[in-house]
Amino acid sequence: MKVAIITFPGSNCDYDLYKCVQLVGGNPEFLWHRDSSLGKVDAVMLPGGFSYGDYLRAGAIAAMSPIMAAVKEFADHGGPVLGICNGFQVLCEANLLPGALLPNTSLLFASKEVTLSVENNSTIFTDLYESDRSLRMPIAHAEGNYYADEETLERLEEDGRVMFRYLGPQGKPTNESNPNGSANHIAGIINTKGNVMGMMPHPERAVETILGSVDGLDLFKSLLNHISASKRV
Amino acid sequence: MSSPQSRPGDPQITPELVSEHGLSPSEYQKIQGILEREPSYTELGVFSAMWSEHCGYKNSKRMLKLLPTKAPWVIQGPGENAGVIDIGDDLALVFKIESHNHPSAVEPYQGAATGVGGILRDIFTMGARPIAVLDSLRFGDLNSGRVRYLFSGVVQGVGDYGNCVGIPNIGGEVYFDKGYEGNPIVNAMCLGLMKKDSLIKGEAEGVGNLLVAVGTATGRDGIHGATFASEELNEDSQSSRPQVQVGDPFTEKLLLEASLELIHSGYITGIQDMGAAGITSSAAEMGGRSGNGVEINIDWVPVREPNMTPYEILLSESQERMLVVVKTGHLKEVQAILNKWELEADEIGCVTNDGLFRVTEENKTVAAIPCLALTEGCPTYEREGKESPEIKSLRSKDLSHLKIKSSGYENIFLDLLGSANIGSKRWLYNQYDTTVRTNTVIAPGEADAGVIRLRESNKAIAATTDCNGRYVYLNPRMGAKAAVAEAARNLVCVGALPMAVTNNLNFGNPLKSEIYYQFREAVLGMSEACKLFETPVTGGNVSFYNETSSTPIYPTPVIGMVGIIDDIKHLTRPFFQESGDEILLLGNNTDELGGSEYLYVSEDLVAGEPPIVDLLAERQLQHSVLSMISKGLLQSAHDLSEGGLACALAESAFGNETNPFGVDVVLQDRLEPIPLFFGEAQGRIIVSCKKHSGNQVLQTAKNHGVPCRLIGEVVPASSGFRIAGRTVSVELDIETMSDRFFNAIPDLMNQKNDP
Amino acid sequence: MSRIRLEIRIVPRPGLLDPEGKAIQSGLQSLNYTDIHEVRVGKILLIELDADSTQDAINQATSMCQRLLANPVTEDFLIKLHEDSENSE
Amino acid sequence: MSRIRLEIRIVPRPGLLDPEGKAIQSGLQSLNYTDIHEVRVGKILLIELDADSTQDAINQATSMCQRLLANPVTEDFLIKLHEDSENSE
Ligand SMILES: Nc1ncnc2c1ncn2[C@@H]1O[C@H](COP(=O)(O)OP(=O)(O)O)[C@@H](O)[C@H]1O
Ligand SMILES: [Mg+2]
Repeated sequence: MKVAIITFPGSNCDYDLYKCVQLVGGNPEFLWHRDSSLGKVDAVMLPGGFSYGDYLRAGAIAAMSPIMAAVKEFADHGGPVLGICNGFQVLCEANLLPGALLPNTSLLFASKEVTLSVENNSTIFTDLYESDRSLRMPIAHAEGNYYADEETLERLEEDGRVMFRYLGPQGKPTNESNPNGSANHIAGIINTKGNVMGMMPHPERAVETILGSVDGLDLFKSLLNHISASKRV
Repeated sequence: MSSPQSRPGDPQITPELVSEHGLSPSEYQKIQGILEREPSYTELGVFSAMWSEHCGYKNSKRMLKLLPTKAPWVIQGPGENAGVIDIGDDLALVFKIESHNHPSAVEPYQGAATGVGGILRDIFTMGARPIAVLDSLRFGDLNSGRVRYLFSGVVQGVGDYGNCVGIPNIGGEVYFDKGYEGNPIVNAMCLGLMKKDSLIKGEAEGVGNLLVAVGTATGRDGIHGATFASEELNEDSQSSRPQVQVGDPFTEKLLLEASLELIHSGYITGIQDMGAAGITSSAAEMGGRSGNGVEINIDWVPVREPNMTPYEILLSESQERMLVVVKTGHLKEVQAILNKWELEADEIGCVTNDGLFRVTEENKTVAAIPCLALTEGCPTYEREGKESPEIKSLRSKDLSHLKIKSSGYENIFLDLLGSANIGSKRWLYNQYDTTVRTNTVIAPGEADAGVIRLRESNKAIAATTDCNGRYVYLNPRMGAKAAVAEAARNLVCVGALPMAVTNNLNFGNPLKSEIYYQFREAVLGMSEACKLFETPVTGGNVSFYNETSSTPIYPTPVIGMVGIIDDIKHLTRPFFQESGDEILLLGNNTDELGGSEYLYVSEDLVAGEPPIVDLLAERQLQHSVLSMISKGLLQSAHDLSEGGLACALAESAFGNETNPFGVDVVLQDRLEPIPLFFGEAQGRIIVSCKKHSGNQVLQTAKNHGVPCRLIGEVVPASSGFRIAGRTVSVELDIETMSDRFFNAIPDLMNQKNDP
Repeated sequence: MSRIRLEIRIVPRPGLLDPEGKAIQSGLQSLNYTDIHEVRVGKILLIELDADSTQDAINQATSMCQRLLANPVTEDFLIKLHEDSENSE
Repeated sequence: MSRIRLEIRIVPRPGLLDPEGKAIQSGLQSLNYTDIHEVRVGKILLIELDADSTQDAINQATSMCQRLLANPVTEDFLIKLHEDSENSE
């Protein structure tokens, strides 16, 4: 599986993602934001970090990078695209996903481990998760407050495009356990075609026992399986 | 020596002007002697910055010479941008601590942010990739609105900068005490990792090589910051302060990547951050270290504002700038690397062979001073030191008459757990990215020290910062020993062998004899302890003049210590693991309450003799715990510090909120309950082990000559917390305790009143 | 071509939660400014550019806002000629 | 008492580095808006409050700025009556 990891000026989880893709047996490759073509790749990942210092709005300036035109084209042709944290923000700003990520309602950077529900386990990113599994993984962001207008939210919910939600200690989403004020406690969403996913939590930081959780592994493995299966066809 | 011409518009040099530059008449005479003429205005500015306390260490250098700096594993001791030690496997660990107290008192957010920026540059200019940050903070009482403003601004500044660059925060400390009311302390420590052979130094090698300025253009910000940091704050500080420096972590991240790429490219011979005193200090220091000279063409320096004079350009402290020495003929390649990272690189001068720090403007010399005169030549002083009689009498205060308040031991205990100094620091470190780079195995709040695993080997690096300023205030020599001992103990509790120290000496005005006394005593205590623990000092920083309206802070010599965990499987945490596990106490409980958090919280008192540190006993204690850990005997280890035995047990019981336990502990000591539960006697560690393996722990302690006894067992959280002495037993339920502990700081921060 | 200074205001859309505005309002209320009904917080960009005419400058700025400066999902913008420099207290 | 709407503009002091402005400028330049000389970024607060008179409102706002809203070390502020609501594209 050849995975392009896009590095923008200010990306800082690019290397973490690289290691993680290697760990699950993928073949990662860095692409620079000024590149204009992706080459032959099986998936594209946009890492976390602070592209352009998060200035103006998180992800806004990066969304205008030359490489993003190629990413859009790749996504239009059904290629899998995953945006994590800042990558999710870039995908929203680039209109590859609906909505926007506003500042956390606390107005503070939020760094901690959260619990997530898997809301849809029949996508290329999640099909190895059992439906009732709850995942532990870190968040680390200042702008993770997912916002979309009512209509968009309804459509996301109806189509099962909400991928992950923040859970409270009782296994239910609550306002107290929502770390950033996101609408409907949303932690990640997917596009209508099911090939572009964005999420605020960091699955790539939850892939080794020594890091405290391995709950992110199945996400990358799901994608890997899907790609090798589609190659066999 | 070629004389510089004076520039139109330069003010006349008068005794007043000299004194405004922080130079004494005799220092000015010395300058005249060095130059064999009057200095120009520009040169006066240059001397003023280089001979400031901040750059020249004039009141501290002689004492600092007393610190141990050598060991077989030390690759680079004091004198460079950062210290370096050999950690095996061809790897070197680079680390340093730096203060930004004065800027943070004026503008907490930017002050703290630029403090982190500066220390990161110190690390990556050595050729190392930063792998972790720690922060050591001190504030006044959180009941004051102003203090809450400073605290939240500083925490956000530390967080935003490190988060954006992508360096995990793995620990630190924060204390709140009226002693820091007007003068917060903001110290940031950074660790970096590199291959041993990538080490590069801040030296201007190779006559004819180019001096290249990299990064942000120079503005008028922070002019005379170094001199400013060498003065007391007063009401005027708001208006007379230099233009505040604004940090740009985004540019820093690009500088970091570009610098590491440059260093590996082989096109450069030296690199240094333009920190305090900007271009001046970086160029003069690089020239001084190599024995060569440097020439700077002021017209070539990229500036952000019109009409800047050489004086301003030379002394600006604009952030995110570096000075690089480029091998002749390789400017193009260097520029290509920088441009890839969207950075500019401009030639601003070259390395010369005349030993001079020379500055020209339109081909006219505006400054020509021997580099060494600026660096090594800075006059140094040993001041008179005398203990303050007031502090002496505080220390000798008789504490034996203290009666407990009618509210009872349970309430005292809860008040301590809910004090800002003992309560959880989660409010703060939840604003720091602690897991980026996916190497953090112990994050803040998870143990006594932070731990980063090395992907390249089985080893892990542990780091901590420590200093209880109250102890140092009451007894500087003992307090400094306690800081070193606690740092080492913290490392040992996670399973690491202490290796080396960086230190940040935060004090008041050294020209006052009672302050110089504190300084000298603290250095002596630190020196003695570092020698005994075999943890040489590889660098550090001195911050004097931490005073507002003449009230100095508590003397606060912060110890940053690094250690190595030989095999990551020995990693140990402070939290209890299983009901039924046995709890053992190593070390002795004694009747010591001086300087304790109990006195501060319950009696509003900072007095008494601080706890005595027995360095030899401490070392045996630490060796014994390391040996227990390497035998795999321990389920947990936690050092005792503020709040004493009761608070340490509480932290081990429910500090890990997702897996809380209760405890049942019985103590036979012949001590009054208060010192027994809450006294802060040094040299103690609580450990837990599997049921029935207590004997092995006892045996190991005995072999090391360390007092050790079984004091109780871990019980389910639902069974509650019980600690019993001979006469008094304290029982509480875990939820009540944990509630006070975790909400201590949030509750204080949620108060509303005028800032 | 002449040098033109514009100001671009970017404010959260009406109806959108504005936590920063809320925080400032409650901060002010705790300082006893009790007669405040609402605070909303936006961004202001002061841009200096070369353009053929004022209208040209405004057109350029409009397209900048549409393409980059404002997020249509959450923000409205308003472009004006910049009158003059700020005064401090 | 009447309901008065003010706008308070808070911008970084001249000479102070404005990294956000710089980043936005270079973002715009890479979208081919090349004639931009400077971008500076500030905040705008729209405040609705009850006051005895316009002057009273402005006085109140001035004191709010001095006490809380503007950072005297890094920012200048300017208070104006708010003319009318924002328009979007
Ligand atoms: N300023 C800080 N930055 C990061 N972590 C901090 C800071 N202050 C405290 N911590 C973390 O909070 C935890 C508790 O700190 P502290 O109360 O000082 O513990 P101890 O007394 O056991 O050393 C530690 O893990 C420490 O690293
Ligand atoms: Mg401590």
